[in-house]
Amino acid sequence: MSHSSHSHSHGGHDHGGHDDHDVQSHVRRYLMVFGALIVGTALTVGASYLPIESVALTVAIALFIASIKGFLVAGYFMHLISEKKMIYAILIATAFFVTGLMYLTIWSMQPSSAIHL
Amino acid sequence: MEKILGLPVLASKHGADVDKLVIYVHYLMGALFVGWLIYFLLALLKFNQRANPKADYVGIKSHASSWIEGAVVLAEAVLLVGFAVPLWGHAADNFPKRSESTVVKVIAQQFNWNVFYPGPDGEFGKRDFSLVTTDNPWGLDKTDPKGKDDLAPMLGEIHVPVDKPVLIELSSKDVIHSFKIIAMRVTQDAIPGLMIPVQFVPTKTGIYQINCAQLCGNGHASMASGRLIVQTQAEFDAWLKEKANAKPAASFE
Amino acid sequence: MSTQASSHALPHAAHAAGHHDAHHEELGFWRKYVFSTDHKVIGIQYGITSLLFLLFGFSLMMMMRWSIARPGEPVPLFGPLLEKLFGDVAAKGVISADLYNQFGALHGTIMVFLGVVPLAFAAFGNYVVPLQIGAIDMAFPRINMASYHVYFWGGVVMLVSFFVPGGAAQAGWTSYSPLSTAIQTNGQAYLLVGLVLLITSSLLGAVNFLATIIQLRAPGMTWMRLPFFVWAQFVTGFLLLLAFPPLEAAGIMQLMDKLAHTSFFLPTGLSIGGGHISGGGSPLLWQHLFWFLGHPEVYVLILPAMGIVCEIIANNTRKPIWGYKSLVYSSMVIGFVSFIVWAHHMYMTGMGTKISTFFQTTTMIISIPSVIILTCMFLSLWGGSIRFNTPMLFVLAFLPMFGIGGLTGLPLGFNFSDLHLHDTYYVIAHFHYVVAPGTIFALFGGVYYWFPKMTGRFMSEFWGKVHFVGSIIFMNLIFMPMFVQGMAGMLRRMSDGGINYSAAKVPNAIGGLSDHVIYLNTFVSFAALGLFLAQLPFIFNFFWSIRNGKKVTSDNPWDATTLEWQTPTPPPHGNFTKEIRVYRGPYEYSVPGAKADFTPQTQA
Amino acid sequence: MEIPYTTEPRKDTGLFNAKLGIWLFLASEVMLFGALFSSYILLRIGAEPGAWPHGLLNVPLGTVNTIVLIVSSITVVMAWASLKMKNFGNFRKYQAVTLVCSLCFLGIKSYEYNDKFSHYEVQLNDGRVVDGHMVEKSADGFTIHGHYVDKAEAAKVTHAWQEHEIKHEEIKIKNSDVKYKENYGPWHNTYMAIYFTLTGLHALHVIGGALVIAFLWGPGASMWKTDPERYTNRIEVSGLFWHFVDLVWIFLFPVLYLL
Ligand code: HEA
Ligand code: HEA
Ligand code: CUA
Ligand SMILES: [Cu+2]
Repeated sequence: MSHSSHSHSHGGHDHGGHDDHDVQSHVRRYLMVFGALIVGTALTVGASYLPIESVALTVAIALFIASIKGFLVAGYFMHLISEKKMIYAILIATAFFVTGLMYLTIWSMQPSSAIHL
Repeated sequence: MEKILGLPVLASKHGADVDKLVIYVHYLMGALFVGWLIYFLLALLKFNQRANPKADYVGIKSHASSWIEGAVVLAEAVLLVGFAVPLWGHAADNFPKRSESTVVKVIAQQFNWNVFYPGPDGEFGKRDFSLVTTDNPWGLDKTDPKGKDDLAPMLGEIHVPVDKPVLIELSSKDVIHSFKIIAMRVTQDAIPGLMIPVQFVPTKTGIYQINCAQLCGNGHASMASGRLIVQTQAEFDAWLKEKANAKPAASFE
Repeated sequence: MSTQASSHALPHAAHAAGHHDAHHEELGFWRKYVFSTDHKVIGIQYGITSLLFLLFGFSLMMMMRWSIARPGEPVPLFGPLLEKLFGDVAAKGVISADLYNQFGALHGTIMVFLGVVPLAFAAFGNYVVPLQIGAIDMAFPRINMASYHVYFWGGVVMLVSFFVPGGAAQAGWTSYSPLSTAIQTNGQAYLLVGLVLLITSSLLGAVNFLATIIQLRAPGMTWMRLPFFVWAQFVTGFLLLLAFPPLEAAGIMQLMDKLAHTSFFLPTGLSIGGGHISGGGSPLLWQHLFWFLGHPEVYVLILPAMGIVCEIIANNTRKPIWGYKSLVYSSMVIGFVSFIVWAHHMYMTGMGTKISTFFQTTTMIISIPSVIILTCMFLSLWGGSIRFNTPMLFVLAFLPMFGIGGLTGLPLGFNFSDLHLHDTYYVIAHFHYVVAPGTIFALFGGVYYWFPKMTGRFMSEFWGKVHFVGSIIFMNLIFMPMFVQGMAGMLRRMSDGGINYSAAKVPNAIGGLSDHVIYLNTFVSFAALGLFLAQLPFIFNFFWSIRNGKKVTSDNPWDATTLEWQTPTPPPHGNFTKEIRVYRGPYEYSVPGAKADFTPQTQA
Repeated sequence: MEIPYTTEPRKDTGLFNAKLGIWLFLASEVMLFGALFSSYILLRIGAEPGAWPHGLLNVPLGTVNTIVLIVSSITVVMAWASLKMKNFGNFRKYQAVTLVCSLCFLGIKSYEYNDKFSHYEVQLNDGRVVDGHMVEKSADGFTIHGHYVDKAEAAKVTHAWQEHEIKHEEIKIKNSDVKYKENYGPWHNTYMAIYFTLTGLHALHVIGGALVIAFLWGPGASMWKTDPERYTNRIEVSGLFWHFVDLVWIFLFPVLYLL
């Protein structure tokens, strides 16, 4: 969002890179995202009352909707959609490590020949 | 090389492989160490300020170092794929048949080892935590028929016959301990909540020290009374018979 | 870019010349030395505090070494003091197993979290990094101050824990559950609270360093012109930023276990200490979370040291570092891979083949960039014109010492040989070779090297060399015999040095430790005493030289190329008095055709 | 002497310092909550069949709280957008809503905590187990609004929705009949443990975020007059933190309440 290059051309105070028009069009987008988040919440709760027997499926549905909501918040409210390369690099590295942590721990705690008492 | 490294007495079958790997890795280490040390001393001699008052901007041009690094990679790969992985796979996943081995259950506690034998049927009686009382510290289910012939738990003495696989089911009652018999080249953490199998084949009779290798409290250093007693089959059978006649576990108070 | 330069460097030039003195008087003692936001003052605060913690950690170890060599005998000289301080656990001045375990847990924790990390990362990082990148301060000076204060209180909490009823933590620096929860003392809770504070401090520090390095590089200071020390700190910053939080989470969970009686790390059916426990937790979960931090942590201990080594080697061989790019890339690879090797500390927890194969393989992979780094350092010597001053001596000694430590990591990295070596003194020797004659030597080198910049005076070369000779001899006499002991099967964390497992005590059992192995305990303890004495010249030299050392005759006394030597000595608040612009790489020594044998980065 | 890039972005990175700083910090937060989520998953996988409770939490309240946080998130961006449009008055209003939302969230959360502390599991001497809320206490006994637990039935419950089929009644219990009784604090089981730890840590983040926002809304707002750009940046940075807190809740809610 904050393209410093064009902000400089505007000169004056607005270094962040938004003229009013820009921001107004974003506001519309924020409101849409807000609506989507509310709908998403309703869906999550609704889905949890569905009599689905499979635990895996329930978990998958819940996490799927949560991920979409998370993506909306991060993408639009936190402006990740149009962030700088440096931030992406940091977050990609973090994503790599957090997956490593989750996946490898869970994998290595699966009993091999050991028996859980 | 064993001598130089000071490897201790060995008395188990797979232990020879452990020693072999230790030795091979140390060859690799030795080669690297000696090689680089010679280079290092040479460099210091040749390029000190007095001997070489003007430094060379470029330095070494040869790519020998890349070859050395490549060789290290190769050597590590060989040790890994050729030794460590398959040997571990054999020890940690290929367990001997229960019927063909001496099955013992060892439950560690601060600061000793409790040893259980399953009796003639080779099966341990059930245990259930909800049954634990002061009279029944192990929560033995006295209604379980498999438990009827179990030997009464013993403290700190494991008897096994020589040259026959030993299968130890290892667990702990309180904190983490580690079951280590140096001469058998056996180390396995005893973890509460888990029952972990350990195997080895003793090759020499004798009395062996059992070590606790994991810090387990203020008695860790003195958790040293455990003994593994490797006997001939005949001696072992006699011992087992005597114990079995004495008192089965189900009546243990 | 030039507009950016003038926006910070120039106004300051005027500032430094004009208002400087008046400015300082206004600040007063508290603002100047305690609540300072100047990165250099904070660096020195970190430096002094962490050196004192190192000394304290070492003193704990001296007590422990007595107990190992002479179990059950009262500590000479200090016995009565111990009894007074700790009461029953030191009855008659004898170190009991309880006290030994307290000292052991705190030796590890203090050395790692309160000694080396704050010294290597925070102290040198704070002092040197902004100078080396040509910045006037850190990106967030007030956060910088906060991180020192949080660190300080974290340290205080740890020290206080010795005096709570039940004593300090006794479950090793690794705090394995259920032992850590089972031991009836609040010391463990103090340790965890202290850890959470230290982690918070490191996180603040890491954010600050990373932002500084990314944002505040002077014009022309491109990534590939950064001194390797800055790179090392950069990677270290990431390790701290991303590896520490899981330990913080684990620490909070263990605190819950301890204080709210949850069972995160306690399995069902546990019998410890009476009390009802809901169970359902897993002791291995703690180990995973601990070592997820623990392994990256060891690179946190070594990378800044490697950075220092490169700076000093380049300066004292008078030639560029060989393979700068490989160094940079290797340290990045180390950074990445160090997050996925942690379970090599857990081979003996009942790991199946697949999982242990994965972790062995990554462990071997990570040894390669270390080999490359060391190779680059060794090759840098070739063709040099080596000056053997004190910093260089320590740094040269670092190379083979780290080499020994690193090489002995290999048999530990293969699970099947680790089977024999796990939890023995071999492991102790392995990692002390990397952290003590390795990291600590590099840090000593750094102290001698940057001391003139900090104070305007050199430390004494003579006493520096005495310090060096004593240190290298005794370090090896301490840690080399430990390999022998470990190979023979002597276990770590034994308050009595393993006599209960000695052949003398149990003559009929096979596998007892021989007299020879037990005797080495005494030998090592004497060597430790020697090492202690060898530090006295250093402490003396350090304080004496602040006022009485030989004065520097220029701002660049070592004829160095990097930016920290382009400042006044010592650098004022705001660092640079002239516009800083970088034109070349960090190690342009003996450039063909140049007049001097060094070409500073600022030279066009 | 001033540190550069506190307001204007650096050219090659396109960032001002604080923005980079907050993202780095959030990266570490991801690792923190990531570790806790991993622990959640592990404890859950490791739980014996039937030992992981379902339907213990109040879903409507949780839903309300989710919506409260989402509302606060939109007001935070709107507040920042207002500043961008130089409308300080709107900023104040939006951010006031944010602060009210945070209080509302914390209020509901503490009500829920309190509810768990009065929720008991009582084992009777005759082997039966009663589960429900303590509604009344007297000298020799107490009344629980709840039900008798059928262990076999309970083990079949694998989803939160199944729990709602159970009928609740008032059960009077004499103290002398009680073998063991425990409320649903963190000590009760690993589910409650991770629930309290995760939501507690999250609540601390809410408090921290709210304090910062309140500071910038109140005393800190004077900067709008002296250095409006820097002030706007601060609002953006505090907003990023707030969104992250919201984001964590978006995952916590289904994971703890609905599964
Ligand atoms: C700075 C700290 C540091 C560093 C850098 C390392 C580096 C390595 N470590 Fe170490 N390690 C620790 C600190 C460190 N370690 C600590 C503190 C523990 C114990 C924790 C505890 O249990 O309390 C430990 C424990 C430990 C274990 C667990 C042992 C056990 O508990 O059973 C293992 C196993 O894989 C291991 C492996 C390695 C490996 C493969 C490396 C590799 O990265 C090393 C790579 C380096 C080389 C291969 C050197 C190459 C050198 C040359 C090529 C030239 C040589 C030239 C001359 C000598 C002249 N380490
Ligand atoms: C960075 C980490 C670090 C460092 C530097 C050291 C340094 C030393 N360590 Fe430590 N050690 C650990 C980390 C470290 N250790 C850990 C993690 C453990 C495992 C704990 C556990 O089991 O849980 C351990 C365990 C351990 C043991 C095993 C104990 C046991 O298992 O029971 C031993 C035994 O001898 C030992 C000895 C020493 C010695 C002699 C030094 C010496 O090298 C000390 C050298 C110190 C100095 C040289 C100090 C220099 C400072 C000054 C001189 C101050 C100057 C001050 C001013 C100028 C103001 N250590
Ligand atoms: Cu049991 Cu150590
Ligand atoms: Cu490691």
